[in-house]
Amino acid sequence: MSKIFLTDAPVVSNEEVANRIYRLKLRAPEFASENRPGQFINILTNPDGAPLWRRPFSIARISIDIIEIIYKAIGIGTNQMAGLQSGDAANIIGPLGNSFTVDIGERTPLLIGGGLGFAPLVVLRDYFVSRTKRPVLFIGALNADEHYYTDDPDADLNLSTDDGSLGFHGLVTEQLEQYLDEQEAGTEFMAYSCGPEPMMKAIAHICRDREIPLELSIEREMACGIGLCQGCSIEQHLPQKKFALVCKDGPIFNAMHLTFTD
Amino acid sequence: MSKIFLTDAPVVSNEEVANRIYRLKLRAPEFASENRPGQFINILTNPDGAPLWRRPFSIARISIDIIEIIYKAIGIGTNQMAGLQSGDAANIIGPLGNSFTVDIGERTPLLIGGGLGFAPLVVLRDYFVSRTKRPVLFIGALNADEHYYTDDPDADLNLSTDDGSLGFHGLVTEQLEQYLDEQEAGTEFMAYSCGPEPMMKAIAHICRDREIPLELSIEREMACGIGLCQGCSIEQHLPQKKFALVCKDGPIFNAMHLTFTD
Amino acid sequence: MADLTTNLAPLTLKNPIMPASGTFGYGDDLPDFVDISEFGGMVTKSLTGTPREGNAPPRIVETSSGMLNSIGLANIGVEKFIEEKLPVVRNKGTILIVNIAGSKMSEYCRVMELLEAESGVDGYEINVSCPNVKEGGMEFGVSEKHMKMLIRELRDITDKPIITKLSPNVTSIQAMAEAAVEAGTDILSLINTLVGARIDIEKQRPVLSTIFGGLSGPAIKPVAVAQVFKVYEAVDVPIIGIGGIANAGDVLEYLMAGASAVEIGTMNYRDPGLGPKLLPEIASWLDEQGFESISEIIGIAHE
Amino acid sequence: MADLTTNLAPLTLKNPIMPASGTFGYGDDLPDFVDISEFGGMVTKSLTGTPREGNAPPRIVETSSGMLNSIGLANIGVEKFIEEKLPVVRNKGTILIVNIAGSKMSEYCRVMELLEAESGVDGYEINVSCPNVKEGGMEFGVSEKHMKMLIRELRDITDKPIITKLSPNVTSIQAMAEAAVEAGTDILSLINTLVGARIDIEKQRPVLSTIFGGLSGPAIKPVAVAQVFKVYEAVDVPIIGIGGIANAGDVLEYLMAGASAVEIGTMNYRDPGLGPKLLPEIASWLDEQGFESISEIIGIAHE
Ligand SMILES: Cc1cc2nc3c(=O)[nH]c(=O)nc-3n(C[C@H](O)[C@H](O)[C@H](O)COP(=O)(O)OP(=O)(O)OC[C@H]3O[C@@H](n4cnc5c(N)ncnc54)[C@H](O)[C@@H]3O)c2cc1C
Ligand SMILES: Cc1cc2nc3c(=O)[nH]c(=O)nc-3n(C[C@H](O)[C@H](O)[C@H](O)COP(=O)(O)OP(=O)(O)OC[C@H]3O[C@@H](n4cnc5c(N)ncnc54)[C@H](O)[C@@H]3O)c2cc1C
Ligand SMILES: Cc1cc2nc3c(=O)[nH]c(=O)nc-3n(C[C@H](O)[C@H](O)[C@H](O)COP(=O)(O)O)c2cc1C
Ligand SMILES: Cc1cc2nc3c(=O)[nH]c(=O)nc-3n(C[C@H](O)[C@H](O)[C@H](O)COP(=O)(O)O)c2cc1C
Ligand code: FES
Ligand code: FES
Repeated sequence: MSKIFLTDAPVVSNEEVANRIYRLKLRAPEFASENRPGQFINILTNPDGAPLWRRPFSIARISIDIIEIIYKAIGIGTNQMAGLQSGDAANIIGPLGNSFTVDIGERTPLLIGGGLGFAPLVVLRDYFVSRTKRPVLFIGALNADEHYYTDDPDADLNLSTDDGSLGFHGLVTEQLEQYLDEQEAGTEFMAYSCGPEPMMKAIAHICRDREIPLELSIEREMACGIGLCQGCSIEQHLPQKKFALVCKDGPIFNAMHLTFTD
Repeated sequence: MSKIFLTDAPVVSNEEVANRIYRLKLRAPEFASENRPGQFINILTNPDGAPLWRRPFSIARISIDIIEIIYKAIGIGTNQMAGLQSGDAANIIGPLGNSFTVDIGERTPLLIGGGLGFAPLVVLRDYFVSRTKRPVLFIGALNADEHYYTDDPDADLNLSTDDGSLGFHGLVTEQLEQYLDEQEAGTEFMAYSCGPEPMMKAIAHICRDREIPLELSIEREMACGIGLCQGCSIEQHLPQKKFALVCKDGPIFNAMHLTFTD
Repeated sequence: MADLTTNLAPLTLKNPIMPASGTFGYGDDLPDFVDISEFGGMVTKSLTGTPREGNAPPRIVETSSGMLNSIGLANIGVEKFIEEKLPVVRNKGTILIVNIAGSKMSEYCRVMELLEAESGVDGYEINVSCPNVKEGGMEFGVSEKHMKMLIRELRDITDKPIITKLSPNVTSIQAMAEAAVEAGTDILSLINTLVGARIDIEKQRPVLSTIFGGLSGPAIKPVAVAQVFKVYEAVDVPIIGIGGIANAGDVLEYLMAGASAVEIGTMNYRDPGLGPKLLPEIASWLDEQGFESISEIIGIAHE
Repeated sequence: MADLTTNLAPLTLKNPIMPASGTFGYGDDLPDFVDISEFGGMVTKSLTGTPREGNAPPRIVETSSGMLNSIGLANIGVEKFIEEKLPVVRNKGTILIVNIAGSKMSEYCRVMELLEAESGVDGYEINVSCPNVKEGGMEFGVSEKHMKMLIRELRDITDKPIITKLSPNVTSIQAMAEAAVEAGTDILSLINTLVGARIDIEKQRPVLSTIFGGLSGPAIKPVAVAQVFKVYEAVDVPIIGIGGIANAGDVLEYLMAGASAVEIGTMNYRDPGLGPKLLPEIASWLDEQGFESISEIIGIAHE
């Protein structure tokens, strides 16, 4: 288990990278040696009042002493975060949770993100690229305005939009199926995905049919983020343990283990 | 009764005029014809959350379409207010409460403020000055840093500090007594005061001994500020009405009517 | 546009939002920016047989997302109400509900009898639950037996709708609701305030002069929603949901839990015009979801 | 510096702050920045006779200044606790209180009997008030008769201190406190959570899978302080105050209301290291006010 810190991390920058989507960089040197791809941090968005709970965000990137998250301002906590400026500090707990399987031998990594769901996959992309693997990325969004990751020379980048305003016109799942159908028989993949649950379910079906192992990054509302409240439970197939904790047993799960992908 | 407005008043300026003491100017043209000296406004310091109640502040000055309050940042609501900037708006209800007696014939107005307590007296000073009466002002504070009203060519200004760092070295009540003792017999005064209750009590005793009528501006925690909750009660001497509402029957009271001045 | 009329049999309200008792005075002395006729109904401050000064100050204090009050039923008394207030408020263009309280059964009865002789009162809300009266106002709200006795007496006096306002400070809210209905209650309203206290650590004493007060505001909303949900399953009369309502979503929550109308209390202090401001949002929510009237969502969370 | 030791006879705690049951696991699996030995005591998650998976998700939701939970006593069971956790937590340098729950009296007894055979447990907190168990865990907490039966049985099993944790969801907390003491309780802790619910207006269904959950957090503090205040006047045993504690002032409020120690629950989720961080502020407040020990302010608001 990695060491967990509670720290007031200085804000390096907090930039709007797409429509209400922000990239927040925090200085957290403690994290450098501890963080593994797929882990998250829990931010106290308002030290003086509401919301009561911290808000969890995947670590999207880490470089020496800087961690980066990508978030969308959608409610009370994330709107407070949108006001953070360099000079402020964010009280964070992390790194939290388990991590993606990265020892995948000769398999080609397939990273499939829906909307904001690409955030936790960026760090995985970095991992593979730095180990000279060329990952295949699929990122879907409603429209061009929601895309914030549109260029990557070190990966095969496939973008799609529901309205056709950027890249493939259609669902990320359709683009993924087309891609897989075009591959030579025998190519081995390892898939990772994060996004809305209906999307992840569809991807689970696609991967199951083609016997591609798949790991999902799961979101649940969290009171503590560190396994203390037992609140973030999710149903899984293990008979001896019906509920897993997303914050501690997850957020990364083998798609086959969860019941919602059935 | 004056008309009461609820309005998003644009912030004109919000300036720190002394140690944690701010002067907030709001554009509220509705108030111009309605406001009388001694009234107050009730500010929603945080439209999205805590504190639950609005916060009441005396109107310190009014000129055409601008109202001005002077407040000290001492807690949750006032600290939020300290962050207001021109371009923001403050949701206010007002003008509220009764007002000072201003028809005082030939009497000389004595305005006695302790600390922030001078705020509601400023508008009264303006009233008299504009009617070519020269009021006598007494303002006491802990030290020079707490004084924000240090110059007034149109009034007799007497400043005091507990530590002697500005003006008379001692309590405002001592300076007031010295002053009154020096006046010719027969000079008639009308006194007005606002400040900490022990100070107002002492002033009530001084005025009673000398048969000077005295009006006090009273502060109580208020849930509504408009007479609906019955929460801001204060004990008075009227046998048929034991409790008055500070927000509606006040905030201005004849010192003789209140029991705390006994 | 969706129909906001709500059936609070035997009453019909043009919309489901009323001010809660004790937070809107007698409906006559409101700031100019509030138009009482825009509410579905007006509920008065609790009236007692004789005028009451209320408890000694301090009688209010803020808490996290709420407040405590120990006003102690300060009111002008039923006679002055009839003389000075009723002539004004009965013409405000909305349903008028007079809230009645007392320390003894006979006091409740006297208030109601005097009001029965007047026109313009559409219904009575019976405050059996005010925790701030020393002489026993509380006991009706926490004892099935006493509450039944009281409501039966009042039932004999009036044919107008009786709304019994329940106290949340009981082991079984269902049992109290059943007792109230058995005794002849037409409509239930809930909740009144929760018993609470704060200590002033500077003074090392309770903040309120009465030590205990009533907790209200958004802090108590989950308790109130739970009790409305339970009462909806226990009895067959319409329910008015009360407790911590601050926005249109809160109103919808109560309706879905089983309330046919709501009262807004503490949040009026932030903005007494809040209630009617929520109506357009509620209407457009209903429209978007394809509902044609409020009645379609009442109790929908039970399905 | 003022003495923070507090007498929770028959226990003595080095300071008055403990984590509340269900918010600190078993005390073994905490983040690195929390040092359990800095707490006055450690209270475990409720343990039952057999492991429990808990209720179906969703089982938590935020509310205004609070949260609802319907965890449903998810726990590893007493046997696994004894095997895997007890050897670790009994050596943490603080008093260890094991919280016990069950659906039947026999289950509580079995848990206690198994623990009695072990060393390292300093006392038991009996959860008679968990609202999230279907089969009857609740009834002990709301019925004087059932609670007495339960506590008497447990009293026969152990000579260690029994802390009975009271439910706030009753008409008379004093009556429940008196019943618990009569049956042999050494110490009372209160409050457990208030029954509450939220409706998800999008889904038009209750948020929690169990409909009702337990409300905790700063929202409920006034209710808890009032109940502590009442129980302090009703019985003579030490009290542990619980409910919404977020800062040093809150701890002082509970002490003044009559608690000899406190447990912090929900606010641990913001910062599990919160409790010990409040101790220096409490000590310097006592110093400034001229108190030499915690004991001087316990119940001072009653004077
Ligand atoms: C492990 C994990 C990693 C996450 N990573 C990211 C990320 O990299 N970028 C990102 O933008 N978001 C991420 N999220 C989601 C993020 O936590 C929520 O968007 C955030 O908590 C919303 O807070 P809010 O106060 O702004 O919204 P609220 O005002 O609380 O709610 C607005 C809406 O968001 C929903 N919501 C609230 N909290 C959560 C939650 N914890 N998870 C999911 N939905 C929620 C509510 O039900 C509501 O519909 C992650 C969540 C988890 C659990
Ligand atoms: C009619 C009226 C006129 C006022 N005029 C002015 C003014 O011109 N300038 C000014 O600076 N202040 C004025 N006040 C006081 C001002 O309302 C309080 O300072 C303010 O409410 C504090 O809010 P807060 O949230 O910052 O403090 P909080 O965090 O709520 O409390 C901090 C401290 O202030 C005390 N306090 C809180 N609310 C009030 C209140 N309403 N009255 C008195 N004490 C309170 C609390 O008990 C606590 O000790 C006036 C009050 C009234 C009733
Ligand atoms: C200051 C105050 C005074 C109240 N007075 C009364 C009253 O006179 N009669 C009554 O039945 N309820 C009274 N209540 C209770 C409210 O009507 C309502 O039931 C309660 O406050 C919960 O609603 P809320 O959370 O929206 O305030 C009062 C509440 C407050 C805050
Ligand atoms: C998520 C959660 C789980 C809880 N589990 C238990 C439990 O297992 N046993 C118990 O006696 N109390 C349990 N409680 C109640 C707390 O111990 C405490 O009594 C209550 O939350 C009030 O304190 P607070 O407001 O500080 O949280 C739980 C509370 C929460 C929020
Ligand atoms: S969020 Fe508390 S256990 Fe996962
Ligand atoms: S503050 Fe509500 S009546 Fe005065």
